[in-house]
Amino acid sequence: MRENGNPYKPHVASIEDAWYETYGDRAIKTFKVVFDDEEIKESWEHRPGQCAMIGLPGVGESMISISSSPTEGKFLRFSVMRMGKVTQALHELEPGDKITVRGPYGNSFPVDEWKGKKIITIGGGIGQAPLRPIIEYVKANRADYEDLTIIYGSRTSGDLCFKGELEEVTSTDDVSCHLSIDVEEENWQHYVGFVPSLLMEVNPSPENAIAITCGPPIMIRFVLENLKKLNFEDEQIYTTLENRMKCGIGKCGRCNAGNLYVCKDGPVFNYATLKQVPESFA
Amino acid sequence: MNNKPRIGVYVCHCGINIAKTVEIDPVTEYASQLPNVKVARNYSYMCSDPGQLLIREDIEKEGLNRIVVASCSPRMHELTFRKTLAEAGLNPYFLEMANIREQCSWVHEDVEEATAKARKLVASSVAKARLLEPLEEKEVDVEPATLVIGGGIAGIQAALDIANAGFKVYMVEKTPSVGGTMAQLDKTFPTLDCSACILTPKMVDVASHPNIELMTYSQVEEITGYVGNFEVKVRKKARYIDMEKCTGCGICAEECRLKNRIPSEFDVGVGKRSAVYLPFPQAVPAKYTVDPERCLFLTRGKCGESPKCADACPSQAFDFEQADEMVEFKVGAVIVATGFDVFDASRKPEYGYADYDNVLTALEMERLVSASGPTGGKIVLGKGDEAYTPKDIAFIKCVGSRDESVGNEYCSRGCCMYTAKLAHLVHEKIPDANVRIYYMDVRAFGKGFEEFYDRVRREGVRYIRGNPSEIFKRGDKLVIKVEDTLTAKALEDEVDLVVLAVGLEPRKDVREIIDLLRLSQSGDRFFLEAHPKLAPVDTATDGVYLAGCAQGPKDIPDTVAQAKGAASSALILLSSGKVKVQAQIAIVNEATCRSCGYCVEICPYGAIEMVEANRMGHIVSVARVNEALCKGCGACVAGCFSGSIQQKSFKDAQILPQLAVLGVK
Amino acid sequence: MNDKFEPNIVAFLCNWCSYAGADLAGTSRIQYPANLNIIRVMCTGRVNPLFVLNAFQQGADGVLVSGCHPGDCHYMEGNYYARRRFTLMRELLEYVGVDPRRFHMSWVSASEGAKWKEVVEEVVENAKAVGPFDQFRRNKINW
Amino acid sequence: MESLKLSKEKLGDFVSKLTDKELLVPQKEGEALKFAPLAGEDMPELDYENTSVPPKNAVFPHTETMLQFELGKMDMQVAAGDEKEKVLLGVRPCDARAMVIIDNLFTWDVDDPYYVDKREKSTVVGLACHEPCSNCFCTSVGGGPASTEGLDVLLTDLGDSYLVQPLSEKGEVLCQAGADVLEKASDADIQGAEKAHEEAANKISRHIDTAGIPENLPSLWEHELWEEVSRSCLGCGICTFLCPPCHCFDMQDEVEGFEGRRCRTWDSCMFSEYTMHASGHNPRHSRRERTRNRINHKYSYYVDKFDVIACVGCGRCINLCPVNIDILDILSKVREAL
Amino acid sequence: MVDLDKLRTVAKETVSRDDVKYLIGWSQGTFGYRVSPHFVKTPQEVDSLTFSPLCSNNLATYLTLTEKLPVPRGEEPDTRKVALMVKGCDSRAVVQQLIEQGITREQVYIIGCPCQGVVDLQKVDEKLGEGVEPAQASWENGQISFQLPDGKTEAFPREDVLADKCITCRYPNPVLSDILLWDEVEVWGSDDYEDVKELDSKSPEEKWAFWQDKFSSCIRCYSCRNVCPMCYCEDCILDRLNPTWMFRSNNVVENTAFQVARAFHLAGRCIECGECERVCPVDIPLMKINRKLYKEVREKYEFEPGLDPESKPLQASYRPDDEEDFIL
Ligand SMILES: Cc1cc2nc3c(=O)[nH]c(=O)nc-3n(C[C@H](O)[C@H](O)[C@H](O)COP(=O)(O)OP(=O)(O)OC[C@H]3O[C@@H](n4cnc5c(N)ncnc54)[C@H](O)[C@@H]3O)c2cc1C
Ligand SMILES: Cc1cc2nc3c(=O)[nH]c(=O)nc-3n(C[C@H](O)[C@H](O)[C@H](O)COP(=O)(O)OP(=O)(O)OC[C@H]3O[C@@H](n4cnc5c(N)ncnc54)[C@H](O)[C@@H]3O)c2cc1C
Ligand code: SF4
Ligand code: SF4
Ligand code: SF4
Ligand code: SF4
Ligand code: SF4
Ligand code: SF4
Repeated sequence: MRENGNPYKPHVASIEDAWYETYGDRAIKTFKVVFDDEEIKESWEHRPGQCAMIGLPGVGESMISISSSPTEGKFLRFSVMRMGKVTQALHELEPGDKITVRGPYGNSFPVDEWKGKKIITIGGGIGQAPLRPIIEYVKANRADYEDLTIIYGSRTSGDLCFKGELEEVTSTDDVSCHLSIDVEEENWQHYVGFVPSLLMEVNPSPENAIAITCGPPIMIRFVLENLKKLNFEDEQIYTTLENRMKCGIGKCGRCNAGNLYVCKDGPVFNYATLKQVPESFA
Repeated sequence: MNNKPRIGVYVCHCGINIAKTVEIDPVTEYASQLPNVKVARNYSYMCSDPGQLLIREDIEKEGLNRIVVASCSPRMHELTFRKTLAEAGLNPYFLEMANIREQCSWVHEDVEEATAKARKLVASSVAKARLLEPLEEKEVDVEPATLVIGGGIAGIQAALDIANAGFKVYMVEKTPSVGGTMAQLDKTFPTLDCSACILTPKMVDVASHPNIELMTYSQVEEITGYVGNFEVKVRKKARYIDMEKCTGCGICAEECRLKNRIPSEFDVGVGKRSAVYLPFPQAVPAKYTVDPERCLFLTRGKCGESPKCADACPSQAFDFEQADEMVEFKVGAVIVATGFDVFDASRKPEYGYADYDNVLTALEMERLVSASGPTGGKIVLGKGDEAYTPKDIAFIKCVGSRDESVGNEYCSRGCCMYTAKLAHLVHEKIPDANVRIYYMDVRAFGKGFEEFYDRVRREGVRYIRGNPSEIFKRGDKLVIKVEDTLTAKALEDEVDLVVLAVGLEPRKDVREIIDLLRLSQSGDRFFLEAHPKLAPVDTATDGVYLAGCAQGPKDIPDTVAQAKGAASSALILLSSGKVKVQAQIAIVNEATCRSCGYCVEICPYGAIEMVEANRMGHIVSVARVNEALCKGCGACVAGCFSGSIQQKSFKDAQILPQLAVLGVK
Repeated sequence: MNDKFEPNIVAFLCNWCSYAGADLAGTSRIQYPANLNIIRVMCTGRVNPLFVLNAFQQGADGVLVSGCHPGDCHYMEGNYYARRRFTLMRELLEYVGVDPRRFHMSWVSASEGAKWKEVVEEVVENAKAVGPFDQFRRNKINW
Repeated sequence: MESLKLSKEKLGDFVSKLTDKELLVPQKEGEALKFAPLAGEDMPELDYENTSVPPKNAVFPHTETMLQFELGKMDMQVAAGDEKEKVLLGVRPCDARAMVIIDNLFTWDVDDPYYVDKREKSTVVGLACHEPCSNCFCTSVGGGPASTEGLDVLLTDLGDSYLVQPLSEKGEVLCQAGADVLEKASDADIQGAEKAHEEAANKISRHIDTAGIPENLPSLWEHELWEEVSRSCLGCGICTFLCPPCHCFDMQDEVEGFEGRRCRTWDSCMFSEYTMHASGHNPRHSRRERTRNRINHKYSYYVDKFDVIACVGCGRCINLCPVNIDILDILSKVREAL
Repeated sequence: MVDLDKLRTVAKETVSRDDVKYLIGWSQGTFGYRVSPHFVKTPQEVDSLTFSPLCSNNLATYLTLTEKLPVPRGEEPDTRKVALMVKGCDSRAVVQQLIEQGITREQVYIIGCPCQGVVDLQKVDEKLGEGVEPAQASWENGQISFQLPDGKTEAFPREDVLADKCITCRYPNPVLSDILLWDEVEVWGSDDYEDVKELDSKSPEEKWAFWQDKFSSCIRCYSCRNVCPMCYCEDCILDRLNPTWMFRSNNVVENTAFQVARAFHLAGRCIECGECERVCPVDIPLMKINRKLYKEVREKYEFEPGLDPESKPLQASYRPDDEEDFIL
């Protein structure tokens, strides 16, 4: 009973590559990992928006969004912000080191439903991590979708995650990328201000569009307000929640927002659903 | 950035010193298996140049970022290896040492046991090394000036030494003149030179030295800051006389309506003064001061038609509107030379000091025998017609010293000799006097003291061993009741004059200074030095030094010697221009601090203060460590229940893993 | 008691007196039992009494805290605080049934190499006499 | 299944038939009653009000090792389970019902192997209540003093004997093991038991009408009653740790020397760290939010997911809350507000 | 003696003051002989305030327990006073909190209720059984009388039903207050720590066995800590993860470490209000361990916490001549 398919027992994966996205107290480091076990490597499947519990024996586990799209290859990417015990220990790791991974967990973005639509991602800070797989997915299946608009901001240019990648994207024709930082900096070519105002600046049309937002709670709140001002219907808006979780499989209890278990009913939520739950933006 | 720990372990043979009892190879092998250890090597002498080179090379080649050296005591070579790390570009605090020589190979014979112990010590060091953090060795600039509090001989000497070395000195003296107790003395033991003759020139020097700013009749109100950077606030009390204009002629005092009506502090009440006064003729500065508590004009707003003094002053120096003046300045060091008070003899009522005029304290006696004293040096008692010269004179020693009943267990270190001195002077002035000294012990420990004591005895002074129990009046005479403990005979000695050799006590106002500078008191209530043997002029507060009797009773030579010590300590600080701040100091996690202030109470160095912090919009008080003051003892850390204050390099998180390893069998 | 039993003892020594005293014992080649695992701290004042609990949990059979004699503390007061704290901790441990022979405190100065040996011997003998402290050991818990 | 009878004198004999299993019975530890393994020759003592610590311990222990590993190595081994099967003797019907309620969660979507393993290996022998405690309200939340949900066997005290009703296969097996000491029950016995059950139900003095609460509770989100009822809460773990259907846990890695284990321990939604994000942001930052969540979770969210109220009316949280926070009082305030 | 009208009048005046945020007192509980802490914000709410032998709760806890909710930007935190009703023991908690600067004197308005001892509900239960109907009790000439739900009253000698801490109480009158509600009561208790001495005289093995038995039942609900007016660390090291002092695992070893550590942290601070023992759901005799340290501190250092707001905390002070007979 305990041995077979024990959902708490993680797989071992090796870090192929690791680099810092941002520096400072709350640095973000991205890891590209590959499962050690060939069988797992082959059979592993995840969809954009899902996450996984990654950890180290003796330290613990953290729920982290899978920031790579399955279309990119047989590997997983995690972008981890240094916060506490586990993430700190993860930051010490380098290529060649191993981590444990279990999952994938949670629901995913309904990328099939979205076919033929315009996709707008609105991210802030580390919140870009769960949005990256959609961007990659849409890029890989470019024909299936209309315009892709990326709106992303952080406090300073040094805090922008995936900056190189995003700046490259701008040059491709059918993807538009809008970056912002909170306060003026030298040599900054893009917008200065908060993400919700950048959204108004970009002023996307709600027609046949899907808006997906992720970031700090306060940013989400204002982005939602602004999307409504831009006449987006609730059903057109998606967001992801990141409540604290321990088990990842709906047992440990803490991640609920009202009657929703973020780990199972989420982390991706349609705003129409979320609006029913008063606790979700507390 | 938090790099993954890559530890290098270096096991030293120390020739055969370690290798004889500890099996080096297994220990090295064991170390190489420990978590995060990248390299484990051993070498015959790690501290030698090739040994250190080994470490430096590995740091470069293997990218090591923590080093564990298993060798001799860190007390021996910690600095050596820290340097090695620094030379290789690594923070010197990424070093941990395992002492497998002094505390292992040299104290155990059994190879197996010693090896097992060495393994554990290495494992424990590795466990800690994994968690070491880089530390910064900070330096702070030193303000090239010194504050000297107290203008007695101690303060004067220290001020002159520092000023002569070319640094600015601010001297703050409470009374209107510098000089302190020494100025009150007649002659000084054992050489019997005239106190005024040797002191006055120094007093004048202090006043005229270009590097010294003298503030008499002033007091320090506030000192903030820390070593090298003290901010001082001084209140210069109003003298009601313009210092610039006063020429010190003394006409005002002559005119004062209260002339000779006020007991003179300087003459300890034996003499009298006016309400406007110069404490004593040689006073420095030679400027008059109006006593605000006595002056009729100041206390009642009226002094006859108009104050006679002001009218009389030829230079129109009076200014009754004058207010206290506040001065602020910065200094790098502080010398506390506030001296002592003499024991209040009325606290021993059995000696009748408060009741009988012919019971005097030694200090009063000093004034009485002094040529500049109220009697011009004649020993006469009583007034006017009743005046007489005492013949039978007794001294009682140890009044207020070595006496538990008054709370002074210590010896005042001067009374034996000044009693001998006074006895000698009495003999000199009243050759037929019959002088006896009641004593418990005679302590003549200083240079020339024993010789002086001998001389006085040869002059005919009788030493009687006994501790008088009572003094009472019988007719004109005073009767001393005492048991001669050598002959075990009870005596009743009839005398004309009793002189009480009062001891030296801490100043009544020590608390003020303690609060100003966060100093501590020792058991005797004098200021506590940093170390009784090795740092007798330093205090727990860096940059604050003690000189003279403020630290404990002493005579003039010792006072001067200590003043010079304090001056040199201050000069070392000032001339280097910078102070290194400890690196392994305490640091507060303000987010979890619970405002209890335990650490503030505990810190022996006053290095912690409570400051306000904003916690989600609420103002809370949290502890903050002054990096320049913390010495890194860690006493605060173990006293903090919430674990909010931690000592760098000795954090709970770094020590607990050491325990985990030690338990591994 | 089992003669073979070698107790595991954790000792916290202050840098200035006891650690130096232990070093002196070394330079004087004074021999003593090898059961001690020494952790150096700058002052006994740094030793959190909860370390004692933790040491027992992690496998110590005895704990020693040693520092400068009263009045000799390098930091003036650290050992006074330590004395108060450990007086209380010791009372408490004894009260919950930890044999007092498992916890010791000593004053050993930098010149007392010989005293250090005596202290170590006494601490080790005491711990031997009470035997292994398995009841308070984490890894003995049956999960 | 046939009802049987066990004379009280023979309880000891019955127990001695079960030596291949671990027998957990209510026992006093200090003043506190809880289920604990019966030592040696001791006789089980069933004459008590309900235990202060519920028997959920047996299937969902406070601390449980999930995985084991060596420090520095990556592979983690699943910790071995209990070898012996367990028999819980003298479980009150409310506590047994609670196990059924948490079964829902622990088998939702994926099985929790540790819980399911323990649950499968335990046989629950219940004891119908005769004297409900003063704060019991099981009948208001779908249970009753003789509810059989979650029980393998139900005992009913008949004075000098127990009526023994096997209710499941496991129960049957157990009764067979004790067949020599069990007798057949008479109709009178059965009727006597039924009457006792009814009387007990009537003795329950506290009630609450839950109709409409699950559907409408979230609508009181911003109601001032939450602030009012939570002001004096201490944020301790009593009401949740001792609540039989409460099931939240925390997972921690514990390392000892070079060996480590990942274990889970009870956690409580009344603790402030429970939902604290690593960033310091806490979606339930005060006791108001936490109390609101506790009640909502039991009386609304859980109903939403599993169609059953996650409270069995045992009254423990009422009895033991140090500051008299009374779930029935809260619910009646809810009623008023609805 | 106890004058509820006075109590309510004073309460009304107090909550009407501009500089008072709210008042914390006691009110009738929801069942049996329970009492609940009662937060009064408006004069209308004072009528449910009560004071009786049932008022065990030490309300001083709420001075430090109150959660400091994030203050929205631009707003000022409410720094007005909290008015607090205190018995003798409770007042000592306030004093000790003042000593430790956990709160400042300006933050609290202390309403003193001289107290004749509160009951131990377990003792009452044994005599009367736990009822459902809310019921009351009062002091009457050295007896405590209970109003039974059926209208009858029953009285017992004080010693029979008082909490243990009250039987030995030496400070029934508030040691610090802004207003005293009625005359001070006569001190009846004295404390020779017989219970502690008795356990102390046992062998280490017996003591170990005794405590292991008790500690093994701790469920680590932290109620003892949370109710304690002296346990006000926002981030208690006993359940902090980094560094880990104690595992969260519930077993007798970790529980023992938890209990010993907590007792140590309360040495010289515990004011013997007995709340920890009262709230423990598994009835661990926590006071027995707290009282041990109280006794030692009193004997060794002539110190009692919570009496003089000017005194220095015991563990943040020392005397050069502190006892040290055990030191080698
Ligand atoms: C669905 C989801 C997706 C996420 N995706 C990402 C992502 O892509 N990238 C990313 O960087 N982050 C992501 N996160 C957040 C990430 O899970 C947390 O930042 C991470 O778990 C922090 O763990 P830690 O161990 O480093 O911090 P911890 O040390 O666990 O916690 C930090 C703070 O939390 C508190 N704390 C933690 N544990 C406890 C405890 N047991 N008891 C009391 N207090 C405790 C402490 O106060 C501590 O200071 C995601 C979270 C979720 C739920
Ligand atoms: C009766 C008697 C006879 C003695 N005879 C001899 C002798 O013959 N030979 C000998 O070697 N020694 C003798 N001594 C000892 C000698 O007097 C002292 O050693 C010496 O005076 C110490 O000098 P000091 O500067 O330390 O203190 P002090 O002379 O006391 O000077 C301290 C100065 O500091 C000032 N001060 C105090 N507090 C403050 C403050 N808060 N702010 C500013 N200023 C302050 C005081 O006003 C004073 O001017 C004798 C002592 C006594 C009592
Ligand atoms: S002892 Fe600790 S909690 Fe108390 S003030 Fe100091 S740092 Fe803060
Ligand atoms: S470590 Fe020592 S010197 Fe530094 S702040 Fe703490 S108590 Fe003071
Ligand atoms: S409601 Fe009661 S039992 Fe529950 S957390 Fe609050 S105080 Fe503790
Ligand atoms: S909520 Fe209270 S009454 Fe309901 S099951 Fe839990 S403990 Fe029992
Ligand atoms: S430890 Fe217990 S008795 Fe002591 S103050 Fe805290 S709650 Fe009161
Ligand atoms: S209240 Fe009792 S059960 Fe809860 S943690 Fe404290 S001692 Fe343990």
